This record gives sequence, C-alpha cells and structure tokens, in this order.
Amino acid sequence: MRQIVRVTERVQETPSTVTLRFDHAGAAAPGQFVMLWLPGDDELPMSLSWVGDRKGVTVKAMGDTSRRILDIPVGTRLGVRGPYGTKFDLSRQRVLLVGGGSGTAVLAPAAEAALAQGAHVTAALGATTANELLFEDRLRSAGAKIAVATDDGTVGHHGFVTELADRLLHEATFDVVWTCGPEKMMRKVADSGRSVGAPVVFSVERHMKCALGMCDACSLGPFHVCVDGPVFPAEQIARLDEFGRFKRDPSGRLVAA
Amino acid sequence: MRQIVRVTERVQETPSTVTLRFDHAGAAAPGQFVMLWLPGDDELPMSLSWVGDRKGVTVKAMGDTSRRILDIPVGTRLGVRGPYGTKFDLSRQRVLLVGGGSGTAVLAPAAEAALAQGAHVTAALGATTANELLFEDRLRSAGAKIAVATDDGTVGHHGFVTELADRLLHEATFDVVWTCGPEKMMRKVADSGRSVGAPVVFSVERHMKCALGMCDACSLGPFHVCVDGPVFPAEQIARLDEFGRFKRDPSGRLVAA
Amino acid sequence: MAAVEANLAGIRLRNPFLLASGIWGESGESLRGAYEAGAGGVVTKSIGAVPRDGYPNPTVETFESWGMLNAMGLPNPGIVEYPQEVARARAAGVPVIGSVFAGDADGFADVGRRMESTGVLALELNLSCPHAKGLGSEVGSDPGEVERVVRAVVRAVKIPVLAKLTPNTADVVALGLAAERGGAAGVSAINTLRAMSIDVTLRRPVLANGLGGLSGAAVKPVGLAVVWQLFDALTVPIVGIGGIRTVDDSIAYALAGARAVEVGTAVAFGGVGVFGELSRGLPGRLDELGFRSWEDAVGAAHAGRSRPTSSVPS
Amino acid sequence: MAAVEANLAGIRLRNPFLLASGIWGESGESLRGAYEAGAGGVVTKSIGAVPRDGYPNPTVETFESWGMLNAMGLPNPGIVEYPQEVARARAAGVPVIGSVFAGDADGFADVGRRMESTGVLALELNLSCPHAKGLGSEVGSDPGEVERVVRAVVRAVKIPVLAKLTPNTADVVALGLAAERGGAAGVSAINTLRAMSIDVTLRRPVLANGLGGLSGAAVKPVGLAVVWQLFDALTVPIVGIGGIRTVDDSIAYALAGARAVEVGTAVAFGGVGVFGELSRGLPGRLDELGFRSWEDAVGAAHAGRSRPTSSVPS
Ligand SMILES: Cc1cc2nc3c(=O)[nH]c(=O)nc-3n(C[C@H](O)[C@H](O)[C@H](O)COP(=O)(O)OP(=O)(O)OC[C@H]3O[C@@H](n4cnc5c(N)ncnc54)[C@H](O)[C@@H]3O)c2cc1C
Ligand SMILES: Cc1cc2nc3c(=O)[nH]c(=O)nc-3n(C[C@H](O)[C@H](O)[C@H](O)COP(=O)(O)OP(=O)(O)OC[C@H]3O[C@@H](n4cnc5c(N)ncnc54)[C@H](O)[C@@H]3O)c2cc1C
Ligand SMILES: Cc1cc2nc3c(=O)[nH]c(=O)nc-3n(C[C@H](O)[C@H](O)[C@H](O)COP(=O)(O)O)c2cc1C
Ligand SMILES: Cc1cc2nc3c(=O)[nH]c(=O)nc-3n(C[C@H](O)[C@H](O)[C@H](O)COP(=O)(O)O)c2cc1C
Ligand code: FES
Ligand code: FES
Repeated sequence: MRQIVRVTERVQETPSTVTLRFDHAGAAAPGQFVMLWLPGDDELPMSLSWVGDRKGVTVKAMGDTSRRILDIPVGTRLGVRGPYGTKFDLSRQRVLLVGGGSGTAVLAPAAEAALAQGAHVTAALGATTANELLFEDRLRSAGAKIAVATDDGTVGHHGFVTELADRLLHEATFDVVWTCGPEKMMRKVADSGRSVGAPVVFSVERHMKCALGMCDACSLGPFHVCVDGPVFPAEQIARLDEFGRFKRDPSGRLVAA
Repeated sequence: MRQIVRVTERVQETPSTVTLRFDHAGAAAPGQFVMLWLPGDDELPMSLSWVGDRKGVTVKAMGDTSRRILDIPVGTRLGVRGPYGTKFDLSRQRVLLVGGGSGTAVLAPAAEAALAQGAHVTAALGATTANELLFEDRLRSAGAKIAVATDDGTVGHHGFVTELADRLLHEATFDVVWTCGPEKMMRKVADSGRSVGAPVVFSVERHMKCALGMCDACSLGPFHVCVDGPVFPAEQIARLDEFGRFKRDPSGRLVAA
Repeated sequence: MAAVEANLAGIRLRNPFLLASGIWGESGESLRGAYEAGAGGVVTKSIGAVPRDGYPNPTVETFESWGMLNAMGLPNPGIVEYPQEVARARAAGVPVIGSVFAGDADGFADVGRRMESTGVLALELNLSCPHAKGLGSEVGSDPGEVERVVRAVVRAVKIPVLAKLTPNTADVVALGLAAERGGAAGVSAINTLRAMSIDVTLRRPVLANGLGGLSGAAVKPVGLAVVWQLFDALTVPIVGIGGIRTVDDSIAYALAGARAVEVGTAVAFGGVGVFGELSRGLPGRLDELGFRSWEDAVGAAHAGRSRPTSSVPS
Repeated sequence: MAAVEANLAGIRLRNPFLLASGIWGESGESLRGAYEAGAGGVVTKSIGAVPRDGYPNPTVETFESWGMLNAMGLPNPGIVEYPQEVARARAAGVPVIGSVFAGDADGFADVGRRMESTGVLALELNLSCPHAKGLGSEVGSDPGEVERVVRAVVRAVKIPVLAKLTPNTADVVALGLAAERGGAAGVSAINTLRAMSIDVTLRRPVLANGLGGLSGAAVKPVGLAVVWQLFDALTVPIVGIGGIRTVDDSIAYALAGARAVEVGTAVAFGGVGVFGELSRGLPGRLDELGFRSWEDAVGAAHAGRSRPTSSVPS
C-alpha cells in the first residue's frame, strides 16, 4: 500500500515553506492527505496541495522532521501512503477560504477545483509577514479574489486573518467557508460563520501514526481525524471541549494545544 | 475454498455403486473431479458424474472409505473442494466411450454434453457382471448407442470391454475415444485407437492428497494427475513406463499397479 | 434467537466481542465509541507506569486486506493520566478491562493496582510485550516469569486477572499453565506474530523499529491453533484473539475454546462498524448452526472426536 | 545484466531459487520438472528411515491466495527406495539437496549418511518436524537438541549440512547459533507456522490431524523477520523460505540476509511456472534496483543503519 516515489520538483514557496512534487497515480480529492515517509526518518501526514497524477505536498518548517523535509533535493525517494481522509464538498457556488500559514496548502487545490466548476472563490490568507504568504499568486491566477492579512502589517490587513474573514462574511454572502490553520483561528472563523449563517468547514490536524483509524493517536472527541476527517463540518468539531484547547501528544496524553 | 454440502439424493446404481447428488454452484465441466470429504473420515478424489448446479458423484465400493461413503444417508454433510482438473474436449462429432466399472461415472456427463451438441456417441461399457453395468440406461436415453461386455457373460459380449472397443473401432470411424477404467484396460484401448488412427483420451486415477499440484502424491511421470489431468491425451501417458505397471502408494513409493 | 451473553471469569458481557488492546484504546471517548458501535466490552491500550511516545513512524504497514504489521512501541499516556480516560468510558456504562504492562513482577503489580482503582472490571496483563529493559522477551515466553508476574498481580488486586500470551513460543500451553498456576482467572491469546517488511527499492525495513508484529486474517489460523491447544490443557476461560472479522471467525474461535473474543485489526480494515455487524449477526448465525447460545458453542469442536496430536506436521 | 548465480555453502547454483522441501519432491521426475521450469536447484521431500503414509486427508486447506494450511504428516517413501528418485533427477543434471528427518541424533546421522550416498550436494535437516515419537517438538525448538543433531550428522557425512529451523519458537537466533555450533554449513528458515482451521458448520477442525502448518504469503513477514535476526547473529549462510512468489519477494529475503531462497506454496497457487518467472525476472529487476548481482543484494538492508532492536512491539 506504500508507494515509493521520487521528488521531481521542489519549489521554495516562502522562506519557511517548500512544495515537493512527485508522480503518484492514486485517486485523490482536495482535502485529502498522504502519509509522507522520508526514509530513515519519520513519516508525517501531509495534505495534498496538488491532486492529480503529479501530486504535491507543501511543507512548512515546524519541527525537526519538517525542517529536514525542506532540505531534500529533487530526486529524493519518499514513501507515500494514501490518499486518506475526507474531502471538500465542491458543489458550493460562493466559497470563502480562510487560510492560516501552511493551512492554505490544503485549500488551494480545493479552490482551483471549485473555480474550474464555475464557483466564485474569495481567499482570505494570513501569514506572519508578507513573504510568508502562501499560494497568493496561485490562487489569484486560478481566478480567486484575494484578501491578505499579516501579523506585522507588511502587507494587507495588519492583524489576524480571522478579522479579515469576519469582515468578508459580513460584506457578502457565502455558501460555505473552508478554513485550515491553527485551531484557535478556525474556532474564530466558525463563530463568524455562525453569526452570518454561513456553514464553515474545517481541515483539522492531529498527531497521526496509523492513518487507518486504528491506533487512536489522532482521536478528537469521538472522532478519528485520519478517517472521520481531516475535513469536518465546523459544527461537529468546534463544540468539542478539546478543540482549540487540547491535543494529544505522541503518548496519547492530552496536552495544551 | 471448501464448501459444505448436503446429500439431497442417493441412487443405488448397482449393487456396488451409489450416486450421491448435492447442490454446489461451482462451474464444472465433464472430466473434472472434486475432493469429497466425509467429515470425520477421509477425503477422496471423485469424478463428477453430474455437472451443473445439482452435482453428483458416483462411488464404487473399493476400500474402507468408499464403502463407508456408500452407506451414508440423504442429508449427510460432505465437504467439497474443486472442481479440479482437465476437461474432455466436447467438440468432436463421432465419439466412442470405453468405460470399465466405475470409470463410466466420468464418461456419462461428457457423453450427455456431446450428444446435446449433436455428436454421435457410442458407449462400450464393461463390468464384471450384468447388474454391475453402470449408467447403461442413462446413456441410452441420452441417445448413445450402447454395447456391453461382462466378464461372466451374463449380458453382452462375454469378455473384456477392450475387445468390444477394438471391434467397434474397426467397424466404424470415430473422431475420438474417451476411456476410463483400469490402466491396463486403457492401455489396450490406446493400442486399438492407434491401430485405426483414432485419438484416445484417458481419464486417469492416482492417489491424491492436495489436488493442488503441490504434494507430488499423484505424480505420473512428469505429470501431476490433479492439475495436468485427470483427462490426458493417451499419447502423453500410455508410453510412460509407469502407466499400467506402477502407481505410487500414499507414502510415494512406486508399487505394482 | 440464540443467547449471546458471555461470561468471562465472572464478568457478564452483553456479547462476546471485545475491543482488542491497542486499537481505539487511548481515549475514553474511543472506548465508548467502540461500545456504542456494538462491542460487548473493551480492553484498554496497554498502560505502563509512565507516559511513552512509542516508536517513530512508520509504525504500520498493511498487506492487502489479509494482514497488518505494526510496531507502535507501546505508546501510552501512563497510569497517572489514564484514569480520566477510563472514567469517561465508565461514565457511559462501558465494561472496561484494563491492559497493563511493566518490566517486572513488581512493576506489573504496581500498575495493575493503580489500574484496578480506576474501576475496570478485570486486568489483562500484556505478557507479550518484550521491550522493557532488563527483562526482554523473557517476560512473556518464560513460563517461570509468567507465573511470577501473574502471581504478583493476583496478590495485589481483587479483580480477575487475564494473562495475554504470545504466539512467539514453542509451547504456548506451558505459558498458559504457568499463568493458571499464578492464579490467572483467564488467558487471552494471541498477541501479534514477530514479523517484518522490507522495501526493496529503498533497501531497508519499512517500520522504523525494523521488527514488528503481524495481525489480521493471516494470523487467524495461528490464533485458532493456540486457543485449541490451550482449551485442551487449561481450566480457566480463554479469550480468543487474532484475525477475527466475521461472525463465523468468532464462532470458529468459540468452537476452539474461546469464551470471548477480541477484535483489533478488523477495525482498521472495516471501521468500528464491525462491532455492529458482529453483534447483530451472531444470534441468527448461532441459530442457523444449531447452537442455543454462544456458551453452547464454546469448545464444541473438541467434543466427541479423538483429540488431534499437538504435533506440527510437514 | 546482473549476475544471479548463488553460492550456498560452496554449492554453485545457476540462480538462487530452490524448490522447497515437501513440494514436488517425492518423485525424481518432479524434481527434474522443477529444475527444467527454471529452479536453480531442488530440495527433496523430507525422507525418513522407513516409508510413511502421512496423515489421512484432508491434508490441506487454502485461504484465498494468501495462505495454505497443511498437515501432510511427512509422507515419504523412505530412504531405502528414495535413492532411485534422486538418481533420476541427478541423471538430468539437477542440483539436489536432500532433506531428511529422524527422531533423534543417531537417526538423523543414519538417514543423512544414506542420503549422502545418493549423490546429493548437501543435506537439509528438517528440525522443524515434531511428530517423531519420544522427542516431539523438542528436536527443533531446543537449542541443545539442535546442536546435538547437527553435530551427529556433520560427523557422519562429508557434504554441507543445512539446518532447517522452526519459526515456532521464542528465540530463533538461539536455534541458529546452536546449529552453527554443531557445525552446520548453513541454516534454512522458515518451516510452517503452527496453525489450524475449523469448520463452523461441521463443528470440527478441517485437517484430519487437527493442527497443521501455515505457509504462503501470510508467512512472508514472519520469514523475513527470522532471516533478518539470523543474519545479524550468524556467520553461516541462510536460505530464506516463506511466502516467496515474486522476484521482489525473493529480493526482500536477500536484503534481509538470505543467500538463496526456497519456493513452496507458490507452486500450488501459480504452478511450477513460477520458477520460470522468477529466474527470468531476477536479472532485470536487480539491474533496476542498482545491484550488480544477487550476491550484492544479500544482507544489503542491514548496511549503514542502526540495527533495529530485536524486540516485538505492540
Ligand atoms: C491531516 C494533516 C495534514 C497536514 N498537512 C500539512 C501540510 O500540508 N503542510 C505542513 O507543513 N504540515 C502539515 N501537517 C502537519 C505535519 O504533519 C507535521 O505535524 C508538521 O510538519 C510538524 O512536524 P515535525 O515533525 O517537523 O514537528 P514536531 O517535531 O512534531 O513539532 C515541532 C513543533 O511544531 C509544532 N507543530 C507540530 N505540528 C504542528 C501543527 N500541525 N500545527 C502547529 N504546530 C505544530 C509542535 O507543537 C512543535 O512545537 C498536517 C498534519 C495533518 C494531521
Ligand atoms: C481423479 C479421480 C477420479 C476418481 N473418480 C472416481 C469415481 O468417480 N468413482 C469412484 O468410485 N472412484 C473414483 N476414484 C477413486 C477414488 O478416489 C478412490 O481411490 C476409491 O474410491 C477407493 O478409495 P478407498 O479409500 O475406499 O480405497 P483404498 O483403501 O484407497 O483402496 C482399497 C482398494 O481399492 C483399490 N483401489 C483404490 N483406488 C482404486 C482405483 N482408482 N482403481 C482401482 N483400484 C483401486 C486399492 O488398490 C485397494 O485394493 C477417482 C480417483 C481419482 C484420482
Ligand atoms: C496497532 C496495534 C496496536 C496494538 N497494541 C497492543 C497493546 O498495546 N497491547 C496488547 O496487548 N496488544 C496490542 N496489539 C495486539 C492486539 O490486541 C491483538 O492481540 C492482535 O492484533 C491480534 O488481533 P487482530 O488480528 O484482531 O488485530 C496491537 C495490535 C495492533 C494492530
Ligand atoms: C504441502 C507442504 C509440504 C511440506 N513438506 C515439508 C517437508 O517435508 N519438509 C520440510 O522441511 N518442509 C516442508 N514444508 C515446508 C516448506 O518447505 C516451506 O518451509 C514452507 O511451506 C514455507 O514456504 P512457502 O511459503 O514458500 O511454502 C512443506 C510445506 C507444504 C506447503
Ligand atoms: S492516526 Fe491512528 S487512528 Fe488516526
Ligand atoms: S494430489 Fe498433490 S500434487 Fe496432485
């Protein structure tokens, strides 16, 4: 079930973020993820930032392993399991994306697919600073309207992307909001969505081991993010005590998020 | 792979021979056999005397197990593996059957199928004595011409069925001869066939265990009767030193046939 | 309809299907989810004295639908934090069996006692886990150690103690008898088979730990043989484990001698809904096969036949 | 093209694929057939001092295409009659390894000596067969017995002696080291895993013997783990066995440490033509994977990585 692929292209998206492309024939839909194995090192869940036969993942330097993944050259062999998990429902017409940091990785292919089907997509992108904004050009050239926010105000709204999203939701009508980023951020987006009656969909990250709905590493309330998610309707998730407050560490302990 | 079936009908064909019918959906062709398991007892190869979904085997009392099979009542559960093995080629127009004893069991469904396709079938049946003749009525009502031989002369030709077959082969032209019975008998039929240029096909019996072409119990020269046979062109088999002279006992030793 | 209640060492279960240890067992809500899906009860992840992260990924490999290889490395939140998970499951009325592991008899007794105080109905000792320093695989495969560990825990707690045995042994009956001598109220078998996967392209083992444990359909014939042999030798009840996915699989274990069964890998291949299928399907199938109850089927394949030799042929 | 010759304890084989003992091994013509189909050599059925009929049928059960259960019960024509079969295979130029079994060290030495005189290139001792009276499964799973048996045979013959080890053990490395101490020129592993099948309709074991041995794809992960562990501990060459069906399966065994491999159950599932597929496919696949030769791949998964612990997780 594990396929060995070779990295055919490496794109430095931002100072901290790299996209790796590889050939992989498995059927995949926007929202799904793969278990990406750097042989001799760890295996991590990574959303597909490119679906189709020339797939891609977009990795941000977080901890040791992701940092090492950033450094691998074209030609490196990787193990790929999956695609796994739930998908975005692409049938909606007016879509708002709210992406925080590398969270935009999973939203980009969903936006492209929706745009290709004739949807109107607005993307609210947040980052710490201007050059950390991810996939702004990609989304713009696909036909999305773009709004940006940076923590340091180097470009766009000076502040949180959640503020931007709230404004957009009050200015126009959206059939759905897709969001991926830190849980506290997503919870705020859910609140904004509720206040205007727009359904919000989360893409959730949790520590993963099996990705088969077996080992319980990724449990979140009654759900297993690897099979019940990562794409969830916000109302299933946002009300859980744990969400935005706790996550499970590799031992299964609940620790502060 | 083993199906458990129930005996739905039991027909006393001759004093020493019984047919057991059972429902079994596996695709089967005339010539093939099943491994028939009497639970708590042995499992034996048995040709299908009835193919189709209501299958049947026709068992002659030889040793301990076959004797016990003869006594089982309707309703008994049996294990069935298969069907296994090679088939008779039913495309020939003028067919001669030469059946010795229970050997007729495997020839009967082949004859019926050939007759149904418009072939002309002549059956030379041999038995020790008149009431041991197998499937004479069945073959006659299917449309075969019948000739019989008994060792004791109680009916038909007084002597071996091979003599009868030799006469028939010299009287008329046959496209093929199908024969099943003791190996010495089949070898004689092969000789007769060769003398008139009629191809002869054997159905061969050997001690079997796996029926999967693995354990070597059924080896006959370079062949494994369970997968390469039991239906063989005579020329592949008749020239083997072993044929008609030796067989392998359950330990694998070559013993006199 | 045939009755499907199971009685395992005095514990009454609504049906014989238990969630196997290590599957859906880290969080109380998952334990509850398995029960609500139809399980008769649950066995927790194996819990040790302190939190353990387990091995790095890759920790699993699947073989089509017939096998699963894993080397999780016993990740667990530790017995200090785990009680809150048991509490959550118990609050929902779930019958919980607490699985524990440790490096020696004293360690087992200590963790076992603390697990008992969470209110679990029984303990299952994971005697088939071999990476505790200083003892290694001897814990589970040395009858003397098995007896010592079981005795220490039995003395430390009041609830029934089940010993979970390894199939990686020449003589599982000796291990089962040792557990019985130590006072075990029952034995569970099997844990996974020592196994490995190698990627030829990468020229390396797939699992980060190299060696792992095989589970799923592939080990069902092995688990049945173990339960069969144990049933012939022991008097305590046996919990059958290994490759159970269908009602017939579970009945085969019952016939071999299992009084309850655990289901693990099937959850990965078919989802937790497998417990619904099993619990809904069992009564009708027992009827069809002529059993009045699950209990009626336990050990029934041993009746009336000359017992097979315990020899391995070929 | 990569070279595929294998050198097994001094025996040169045109390719590393040997017919496994017990498959197509009773008749000389079958041995020859396997060689002509493409095998590099053949191992005979295990031969004892006297003819044995084996167990009554049913002797086999298959599980889809991933597993095979058998309890043949070591049928064999006995060492008095078997030489004519070896002679027939040798006359056709087939490299033959003679598999033998017996109840004790003297018996092994005696049958081994008589097998040697048939002109086989090596002996393989079936130390994983446990129904010889008086010794039982201890022959194969007690390191002391393994060493004694191997030493007795090594003293009695001049040809290389391979010890075929059982996977039904807690510590296969101890068995391998014992064989090495006894003077074995190599070890073969694995034989089948103790296993069983039960028919729920009939309420009885399927095999006449009750217990049997599991082989086929299901045991490949187990065989790989055994070969891996042996390679880390032994200096003698290892013959890898268990579930090999494809070229990649065989290369995985090479990477784990096997210098040659045996193929058994794949013959039942795919016919003897499997040897043609394997021998034709190996050179190109080795090329693709960057190996200059089969020998180059042997043990290659051990290189340059920290060796995994020999612990079984979960
Ligand atoms: C379904 C799913 C999809 C994912 N998709 C992507 C993706 O497309 N791109 C991507 O870069 N990552 C993605 N991740 C996260 C990724 O799997 C790793 O968790 C991340 O790369 C960090 O791994 P690490 O081993 O380098 O860091 P670790 O050593 O595990 O952690 C290092 C530091 O990073 C923090 N950290 C780890 N993970 C996260 C996180 N998810 N969010 C916030 N902080 C974190 C830790 O708290 C710690 O401080 C996804 C995760 C999931 C579950
Ligand atoms: C492919 C195949 C198809 C078969 N089809 C049928 C069938 O349709 N009907 C049927 O009755 N039997 C058939 N047989 C034979 C059957 O499998 C048994 O061998 C037979 O029933 C005797 O079994 P037993 O255990 O009762 O006798 P055993 O105890 O094995 O032998 C008892 C005595 O019978 C003799 N004997 C055994 N088998 C044969 C034989 N095949 N020919 C001559 N003498 C024999 C033995 O030499 C011995 O003297 C078939 C065999 C094969 C391989
Ligand atoms: C991912 C995984 C984790 C496991 N963890 C444990 C564990 O912590 N403790 C334990 O006793 N058994 C553990 N096991 C073994 C199972 O409980 C069970 O004995 C084995 O998998 C066979 O059953 P199955 O085929 O139904 O999975 C684990 C198995 C798997 C697949
Ligand atoms: C039908 C059958 C018979 C066997 N007989 C023997 C035997 O006589 N001696 C022996 O050492 N191994 C015997 N084995 C074991 C095989 O040689 C081999 O070790 C095992 O089947 C694993 O390999 P495989 O998966 O390729 O079959 C037998 C296996 C089978 C399936
Ligand atoms: S990662 Fe194992 S259950 Fe989700
Ligand atoms: S019966 Fe086993 S090879 Fe034919």
